[in-house]
Amino acid sequence: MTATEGSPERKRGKDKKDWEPRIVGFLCKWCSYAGADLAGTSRLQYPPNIRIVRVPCSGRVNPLFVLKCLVNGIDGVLVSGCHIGDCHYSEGNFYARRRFVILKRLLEYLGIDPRRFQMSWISASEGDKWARVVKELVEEIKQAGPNTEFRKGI
Amino acid sequence: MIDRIKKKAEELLRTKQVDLIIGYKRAPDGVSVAPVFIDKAEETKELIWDTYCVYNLSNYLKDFRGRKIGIIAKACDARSIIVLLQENQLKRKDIFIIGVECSGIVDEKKLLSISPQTSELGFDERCRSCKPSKPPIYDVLIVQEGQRPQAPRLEKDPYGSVRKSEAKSISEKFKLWQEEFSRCIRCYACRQICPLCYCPRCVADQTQPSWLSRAHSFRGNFTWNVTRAMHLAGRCIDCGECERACPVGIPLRDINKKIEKDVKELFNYEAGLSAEQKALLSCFDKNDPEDFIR
Amino acid sequence: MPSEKFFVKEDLYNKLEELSKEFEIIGPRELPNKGIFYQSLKNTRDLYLGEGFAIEPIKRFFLKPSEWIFDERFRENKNILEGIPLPADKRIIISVRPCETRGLTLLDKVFDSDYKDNFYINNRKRTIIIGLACNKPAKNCFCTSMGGSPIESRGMDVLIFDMDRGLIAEILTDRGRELFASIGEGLNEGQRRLLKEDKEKKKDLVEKKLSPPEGKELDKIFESDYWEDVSRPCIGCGICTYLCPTCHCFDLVDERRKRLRCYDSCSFPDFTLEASGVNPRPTKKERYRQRVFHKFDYFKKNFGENLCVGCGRCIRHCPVKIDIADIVDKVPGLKKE
Amino acid sequence: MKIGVFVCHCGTNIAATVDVERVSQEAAKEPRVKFSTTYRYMCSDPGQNLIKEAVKKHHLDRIVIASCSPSLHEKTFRKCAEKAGVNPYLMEMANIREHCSWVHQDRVEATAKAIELIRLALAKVSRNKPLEYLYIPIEKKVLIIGGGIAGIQSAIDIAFANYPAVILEREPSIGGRMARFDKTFPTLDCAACILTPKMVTVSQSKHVTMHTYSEIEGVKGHVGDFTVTIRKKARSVDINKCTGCGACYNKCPVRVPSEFDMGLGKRTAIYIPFPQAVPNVPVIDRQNCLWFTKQKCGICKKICPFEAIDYDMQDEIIEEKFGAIIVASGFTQFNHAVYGEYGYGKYKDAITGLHFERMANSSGPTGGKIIRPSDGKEARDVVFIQCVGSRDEQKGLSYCSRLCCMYTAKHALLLKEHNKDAQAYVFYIDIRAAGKNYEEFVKKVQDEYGAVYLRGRVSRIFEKSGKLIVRGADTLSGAQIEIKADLVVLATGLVAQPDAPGLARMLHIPYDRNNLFTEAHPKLAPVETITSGVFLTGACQSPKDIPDTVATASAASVKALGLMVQDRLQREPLVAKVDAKTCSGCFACIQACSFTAIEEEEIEDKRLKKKRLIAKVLEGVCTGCGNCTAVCRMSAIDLEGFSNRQIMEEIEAL
Repeated sequence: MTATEGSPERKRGKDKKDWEPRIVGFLCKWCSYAGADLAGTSRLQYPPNIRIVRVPCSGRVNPLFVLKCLVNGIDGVLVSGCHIGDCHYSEGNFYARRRFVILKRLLEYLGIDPRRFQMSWISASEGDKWARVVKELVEEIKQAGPNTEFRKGI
Repeated sequence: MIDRIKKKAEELLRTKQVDLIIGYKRAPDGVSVAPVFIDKAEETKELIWDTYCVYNLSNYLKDFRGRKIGIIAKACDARSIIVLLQENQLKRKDIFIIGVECSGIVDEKKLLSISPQTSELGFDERCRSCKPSKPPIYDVLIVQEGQRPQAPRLEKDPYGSVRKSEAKSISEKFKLWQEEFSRCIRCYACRQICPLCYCPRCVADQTQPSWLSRAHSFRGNFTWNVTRAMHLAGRCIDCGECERACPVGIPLRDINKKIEKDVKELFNYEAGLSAEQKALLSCFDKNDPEDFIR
Repeated sequence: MPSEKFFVKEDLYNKLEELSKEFEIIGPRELPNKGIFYQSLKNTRDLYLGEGFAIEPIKRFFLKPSEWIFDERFRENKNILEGIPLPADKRIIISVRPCETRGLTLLDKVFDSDYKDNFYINNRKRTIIIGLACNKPAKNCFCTSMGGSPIESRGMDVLIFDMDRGLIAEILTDRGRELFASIGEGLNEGQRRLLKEDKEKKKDLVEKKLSPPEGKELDKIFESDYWEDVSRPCIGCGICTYLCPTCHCFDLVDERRKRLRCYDSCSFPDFTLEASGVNPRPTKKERYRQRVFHKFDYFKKNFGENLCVGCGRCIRHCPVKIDIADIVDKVPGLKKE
Repeated sequence: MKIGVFVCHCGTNIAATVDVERVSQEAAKEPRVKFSTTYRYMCSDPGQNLIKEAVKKHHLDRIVIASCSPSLHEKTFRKCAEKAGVNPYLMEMANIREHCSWVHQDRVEATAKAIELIRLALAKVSRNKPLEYLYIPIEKKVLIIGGGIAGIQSAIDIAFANYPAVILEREPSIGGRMARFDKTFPTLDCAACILTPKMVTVSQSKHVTMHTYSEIEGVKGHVGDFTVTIRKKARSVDINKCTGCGACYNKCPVRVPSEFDMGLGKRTAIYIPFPQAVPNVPVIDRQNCLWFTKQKCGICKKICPFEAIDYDMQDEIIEEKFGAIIVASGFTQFNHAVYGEYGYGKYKDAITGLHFERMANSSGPTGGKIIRPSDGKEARDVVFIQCVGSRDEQKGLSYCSRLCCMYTAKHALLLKEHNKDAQAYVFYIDIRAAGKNYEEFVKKVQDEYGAVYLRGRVSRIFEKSGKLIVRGADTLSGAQIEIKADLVVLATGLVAQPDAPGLARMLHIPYDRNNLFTEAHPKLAPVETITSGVFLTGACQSPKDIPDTVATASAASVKALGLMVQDRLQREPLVAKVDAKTCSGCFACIQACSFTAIEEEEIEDKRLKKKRLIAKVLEGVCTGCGNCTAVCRMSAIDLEGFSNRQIMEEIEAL
């Protein structure tokens, strides 16, 4: 189990063999976070690779958050919000959608595997979709392999 | 042309329509050009205009907020003035734009042979995808007289090189940019030369939180370059100053162009054409693409 | 004391190839359309031996653009600071311009005098520097006005002269002698004469001149509007300082529970921003003046030399053509020869 | 900084999969953690007491609770923190139940993940700032949008509590759909008999103001302080002078189909929609009035003894302030033109339920006779078709309109009451009669009134020798059925008003794909919306019968009154904040704010020694969505509670 020393490198598999992807999800608290809650209430099982950062709205997610995760060596980043039209704040996900299509394309242009940054719309009633998305994401990131390039050098 | 520019500048200062003229003068090396700031009518003699006038002088407008400024602007420079107006960084009444008809400027780096492998001298790459020779905004327009100098040959597809790069494999792209960014020395010249990087405190300099690593590593350099590009999304007007300023030759325009292309294709949005249009990322369309979303 | 050796380029490449087993070989390499950059050379034939100047000086290998200086760990409810181990691998930097090593000798005064900077000193110790005399100084070079020259050898272990028919290496230190023991041969009379002539010729190659202010001349115009005028075009980037072989200001930042030392520049507004929000150098005027004064006044008062080697990089690469030599030359009220 | 970590077993919900003791031990080794423990039910009273005592004993200044989802107990633990003397916003939760113990089975993995989730919460809480609640004043007046039974009931309830209510109704009279009904199921009260007294109560209440023939133009502001722009359409009759004598419409020469009577009857150009209209003041239909179309006539003006007629009257725009808004904008009927097979529009004798209501009404256009619109003869065999539009995802609506079963049964009964010889046939899919005495009512209609119920869909209707031939299947007997009907009545479903999305956008309330307004929580906040101070009642939210509508109206009134009785309003301080030094005044945030919660502010920039414009957040209006923070390139605007530092710290801790 975990060592507790402060280094951020802790718990990362030394070998590729026992490497497990680390994924971060930025979830809006109204829909996607509640959807993940529902997955729990429904006892749907999914791999433990994802860590959730709770945000009020997908519109809150600054592209720099995503970037920070990636350069910190996080293997995959997911931004998830309400379906279009369901936004608690009526329009937040529209803004998120626009800003992240640009980021996604830019990252791909710069050679970042597109699987590493993804978006989804998951409603509060889609616990099953949440579990499925996490499963798929973990599979895809496993195929993409560990995100090690940014760990080289300082 | 230069006589009329001088005359106009002289008149503006003499009649106190402006407090200061921002223009071009010859640099001490006798070949290249340097920015000049003139507040006395008689000093307008110093002004020059030729194909070495590479600078986007609108970058200096932020230094003189609240004063009446006359500025010499090429088409690309004028577009950045439009974005500055759009973003409330300028008051239209405070600036007098001496628009100049431009038929391309030189590629200063090649010309001054900083890179010894000098290829044929010529126009800056950016001028080959710039159609308008007249600024989209001006108070007075100084046009070329007599025979027009030869303009650069326009690219058929302004995004041709972007398309070519897009077609590369992920690992090729990664390797390419890893090499490019590895040279970045984080001097922030790309930011400082950019007329649209006017933030009082750039996120790169903020420490609470520390948005990006200060380390001169791929990690830090990648973050900086992506941040810079993202913050110019829908705003960059491709004056190319960042790439010109970059001492280590990172093809920054290529990144800017990539976003420009996406923004145009996805949202039919072009920066710097109207001061009234909303900021790209501060608005949306119900039908924005979402095929990338699960 | 110094001895000379003659060899051809091919010999040098082969020698470097052999040395690369023991040393990391660093040298300038030309990247098409980008410029010349010092790199760790996998293939020694990539070594650039031409007339051009590398964009970044070798400063970066001694005072690194950024390096961890200690690590903070948390164990059993306690914060523990751990030093970062110093690298021990040996390096050769070759084809270094005289101005760059001159720069190192100035940096030595800062980092290896009263104050001992272990990181810098360790880097100095583990590095052998092989210089290359300038055949064609650039337009902006003014090293001769700053106490250097195209054949200046201070700070080097070996200085190579590129003659038409081959290379002549002037061996300056024991480390250099050891390194070049098995390459080339001693000079004959003709070669010796040629070298002497070449040295004479090269001394006069630099055209740009600057007479730096003497004594307290600069102090008198500290408050002058001149600084405001000359700093107006400055955009506040870090090119001049980062590319300068002598600028050595750094910042300390904490990242990921480690402390990082990285370049900083007096041209950045944040450089002197105090925690209280006060900034004693609020505008470009104060910041640019600081640059000039540090180089031509304060450093001279402290260490007896100008903090400038006249390499011309800051002029060459300034995006808005600010020419420090021109500015210093035209300081109002200076007596001119 | 002294952080306390409290790990909840949640009985076995967490403890069965996560080794809570180990989690607590590991948490204790984290930086800044001074105390860590576990308990069976942290949310219980003893659990909360444990937290309070630990805070006191170990001088804790920040708290991390590792338990269930914050959606469930964030409020509980914030209050607990507050009682323990810790600022409620210095508490963070790690969701180790829904996001961990319930979704993983491997004990080792789940325990490891729980530790990391706590580490994340620790990272965040270390960057939390103590926040103080916001308080905003309240305008003591309620706006009710819609003057149907929902709006009327709300107004009565609010007036009863002595608070002013304003009804906004776009028709010339209040009353809404209910005023058109004949009788109401299952009690068969006459709709007018029970509605009219309520309308009169409203009109006579000193606390209720009515803006009839008026539309809403815009809403600004926020709970406690809404500014609403209202367009009072030109009625052409001075409401203060008119006494409702009726002289004008009795003499008006124009006859046009009456909207109120579904076109079955006629009205004049100056008219009141129905005799019991409130206010009892006519309106001129300018589209059809001869004065307005041909500049002729003018009889009404000449004849009016009170000089109340004003042809030059203009629309009037007024602005009023409200502390709360009740949305009671109602519904409209499903447009069943998509069902070509039912022949509506093609055959005059295929009508909707609402037509039937008007016919059945003794004061209606037919005087209470159920006739065939084609020839005016009394209808004998009447076929009722249910679920027209409802429960048909392909052509109509995905949902059940809920009341069609009941009103069709009522129609079948009324048919028999109006004509002893009549026979009702009802085609249905299922009979949904869930309600007090509903099932009994349907049974009665079948047993005592002889209505024939046929389970199946109608495949085709066509005309043959003056009758409508209805073909369908009775799926219970498996027989093909063909009925020669005099009249076909379609039980059309209920749908949102066509302009509902526009209203929703004005009010910043969400609406679903059927354009029905969305409540804050379908179970626990059914009349609230996510925009505080805006409440829902009636069929604008989902199809509702009269009892449900009245119930939600009273519920919404109570919610509104709950605001009215407070001196000031407490709000969560999770709002955006601007750092003046960093703001460039580009106002990307203002453009991106859906709530107009940011405005420009002039400040004196000490550094530049100049005045300049920067952004300023209106705390009362800000909903805390944080969109502004992500469009701000210089990160000058930040969101309390989800600040950049908090989120970046979480990222760094991963």
